[in-house]
Amino acid sequence: MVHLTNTLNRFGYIHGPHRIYKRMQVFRFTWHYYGRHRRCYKLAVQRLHKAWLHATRNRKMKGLLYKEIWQTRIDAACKEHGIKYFEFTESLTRQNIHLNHAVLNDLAIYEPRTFKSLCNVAKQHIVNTGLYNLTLEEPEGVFNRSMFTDELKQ
Amino acid sequence: MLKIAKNSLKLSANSCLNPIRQISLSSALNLKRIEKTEDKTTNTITIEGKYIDPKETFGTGVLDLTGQCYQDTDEAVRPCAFCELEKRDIKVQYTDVLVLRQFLTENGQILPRKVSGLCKKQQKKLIVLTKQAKHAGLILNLQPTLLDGTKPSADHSKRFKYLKWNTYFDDYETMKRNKKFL
Amino acid sequence: MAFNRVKQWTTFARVWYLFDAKWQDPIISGRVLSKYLLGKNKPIYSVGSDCGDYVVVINSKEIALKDDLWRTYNYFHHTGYAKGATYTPAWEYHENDPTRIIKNCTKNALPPKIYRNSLLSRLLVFPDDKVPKDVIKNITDQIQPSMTPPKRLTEFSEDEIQNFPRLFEWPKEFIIDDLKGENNQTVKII
Amino acid sequence: MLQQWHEKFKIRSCSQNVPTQLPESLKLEIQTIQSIYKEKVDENFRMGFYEKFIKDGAKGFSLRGGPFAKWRYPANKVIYRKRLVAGPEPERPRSVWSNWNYDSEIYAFAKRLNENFKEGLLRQAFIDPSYAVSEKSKLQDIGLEFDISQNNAVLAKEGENICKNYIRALLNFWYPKLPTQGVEAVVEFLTNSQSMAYISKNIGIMDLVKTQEFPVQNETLRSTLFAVIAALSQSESPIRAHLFINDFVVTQLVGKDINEIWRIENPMGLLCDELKKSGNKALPKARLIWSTGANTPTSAFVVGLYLDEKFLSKGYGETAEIAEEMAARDALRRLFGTAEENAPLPYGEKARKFSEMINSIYEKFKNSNI
Repeated sequence: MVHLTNTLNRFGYIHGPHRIYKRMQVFRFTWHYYGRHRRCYKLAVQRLHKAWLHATRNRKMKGLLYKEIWQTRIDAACKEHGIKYFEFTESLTRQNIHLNHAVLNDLAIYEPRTFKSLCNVAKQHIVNTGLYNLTLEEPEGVFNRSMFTDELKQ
Repeated sequence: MLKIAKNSLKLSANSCLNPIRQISLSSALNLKRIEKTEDKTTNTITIEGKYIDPKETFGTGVLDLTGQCYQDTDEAVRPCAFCELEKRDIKVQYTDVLVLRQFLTENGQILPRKVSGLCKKQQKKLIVLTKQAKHAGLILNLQPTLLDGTKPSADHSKRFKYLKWNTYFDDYETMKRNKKFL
Repeated sequence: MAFNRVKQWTTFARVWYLFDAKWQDPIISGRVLSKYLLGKNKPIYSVGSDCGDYVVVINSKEIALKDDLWRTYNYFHHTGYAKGATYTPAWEYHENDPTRIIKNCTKNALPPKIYRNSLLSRLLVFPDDKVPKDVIKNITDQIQPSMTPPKRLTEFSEDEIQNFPRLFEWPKEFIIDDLKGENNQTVKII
Repeated sequence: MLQQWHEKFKIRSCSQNVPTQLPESLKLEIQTIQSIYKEKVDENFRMGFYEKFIKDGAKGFSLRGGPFAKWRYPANKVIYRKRLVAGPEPERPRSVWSNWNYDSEIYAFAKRLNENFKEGLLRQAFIDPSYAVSEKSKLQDIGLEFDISQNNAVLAKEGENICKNYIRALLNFWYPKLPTQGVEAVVEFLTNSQSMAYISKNIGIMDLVKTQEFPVQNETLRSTLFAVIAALSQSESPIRAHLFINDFVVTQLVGKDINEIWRIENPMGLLCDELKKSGNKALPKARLIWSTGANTPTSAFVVGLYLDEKFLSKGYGETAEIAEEMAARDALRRLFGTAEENAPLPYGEKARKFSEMINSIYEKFKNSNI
């Protein structure tokens, strides 16, 4: 068997940057993958492209996921004040109070009293316009925390 | 539980303005029972129909549910109780035990229409409601006496296998819409 | 920051709820209880953080199933061996263990994830009112029942029955005995 | 073989707190290893690519090619290993570098702070007493004179007074109900050596100060900052100094909670005294508002304090005792006006509006203290 590469290569030697730099660009992204996908270029580059594929798809999904989480949180906060999520958001939009879900979510978590007043606004609107038939009063035989806590009225 | 006494009976839409008596005051002594009394001395048995005062057996006076429209026709057409209630949007359900009780005999049999005065449609509803109530075990003291003369126990936990546990039903209208009957 | 530490501790503390399952449909209440176990009743809910609560269910013996489910609904189990399939009707299943039906319903309502069992361990079900003392001490709040329990005729007092207005008037001159059935019993209306 | 050497330096090479002056023993050890390092290469020991590279040098490779040339990658690896062996740079004062001109730095310092100092005062503020002593002995050998009094001891004391009194005035204005004990705690927090050193390091005092020891201790940094403040108030006007303090020293309170800085040992006792002082006889009664999971390890209690049936404050905690204590702290917080709902201290433009009032209060404090 004749090794031709050395002879042919003498004249056609490719000058240029070291091959490692191109590969380091990939390893920058795959340092935390598992096993050889972290070290070996051939595997790493495949896994990386797949990851980027997921990233582009998830970039669109991210908005939906956040909307979903915000909905559950706002729903939970509304239920504490005796109104459902759908009625709450519907009556807010009808009253031209354009607070989006992100803001409502923050209010629900960090500003409980502001959120409570927002719920009251929504309830009042629903009662006035007869949008839904709200069961506002507590069913008898059920007592909960709010009946005990004496908020500071100042 | 039906709250008839509590919610005020609104004037039915088509009636004119003169007030309707809510509860008839004088109790019409029109129900009779055959009494058989033996008299040893004169060795005679007298059988006679005696009037019963409905109050001590059936409770307070009758709700005057007659709408205005019946007044002008001369022969007394008895109002259908359930229809009148529906006009005042009170829908009777199987849990309204005190209402159902009035339409049942002590053995749990349903009174015929000529006694209760219900129209055909409501009588069918009544049949379904009583079945549901019996199945749910709400009216266990209205049961026919057994052959050996004893009355079956009114305790729901002694009932037959699957009847022992609680059951509930949707209201009659949704079940009819979904075409589900017991 | 002692204030913040303590405030955070309380916001993330597990709240103990009491649920009276008397006359409640286990399927519907299962969905409600799963919300509380997941922590979806709190505005601070997030999927990753385990902010679920404890639920103590009492009177699980007196749950109510719809229509004729006690007889028709079957719980399937297969031992894996030949002819190992068994179908136990709901009433028998309930008789064996009154707490299992409501546990099964909440399990079905929870997402089929790895943490489901740990959530279910926070669901304490008691067939009747007798709850151990230290559990009662933990309970702080109550979950609102969705169905109001109906009253049986035997539970009504005598005068309540009497005071209830009558709906129809007997026909005139009607002899009550005409109501006799074919087999000649005397029909007494109470 | 190499692995063993690398192990020896692993702790040293990547740990942050590298001792600036290498101890004698370690220095000696490095020389020996470097010498062995060289011998190994001379014995033409097949050590892998970079050893051959050191022996032959860049021979056989054209030094052409930009930053990504073929020979540069192995070269970088070699340089990296040498740095590991040699260890990090020792710390040295800024003035050691050639591009250091003290006069221009002093001028730049004043301009950076947008203040106009008197030249002499500012220079004096930067001379530490320890430096004056050592300088004197040095110059005496050559025969020159150096007067000791040129140090910043006097200035520092005066600066400290100004700073502390101003902060007391500020706090008195914004938190009138806060007792003196609390005010003292906050003043101590703001003017302790740790925070003052942090400020002076960031203004660039550490490089300018003339001291004998290196690295400069927090104490000296603190005293020089006070001296600078005093120099400012003397060269311009006390009000400028106040604004300087407000902008640099007091801003360390941003994000901090006064109730945390002032650690109260016995909150319930203090609360009872405060209430007695303010006149109502009744003692606050603690009531359990609600508790969850009382028997579980993750238990939470909410205790409310009520003053003759009127809600006073609410506290949370793992146990009832902790909750009660926190309720007492919460009550104190509300009494002193440092509660959650109170606005934080204003700074910058907003604070300027209130500077006259605060200065008037400052006068009161100045006379009382001296």
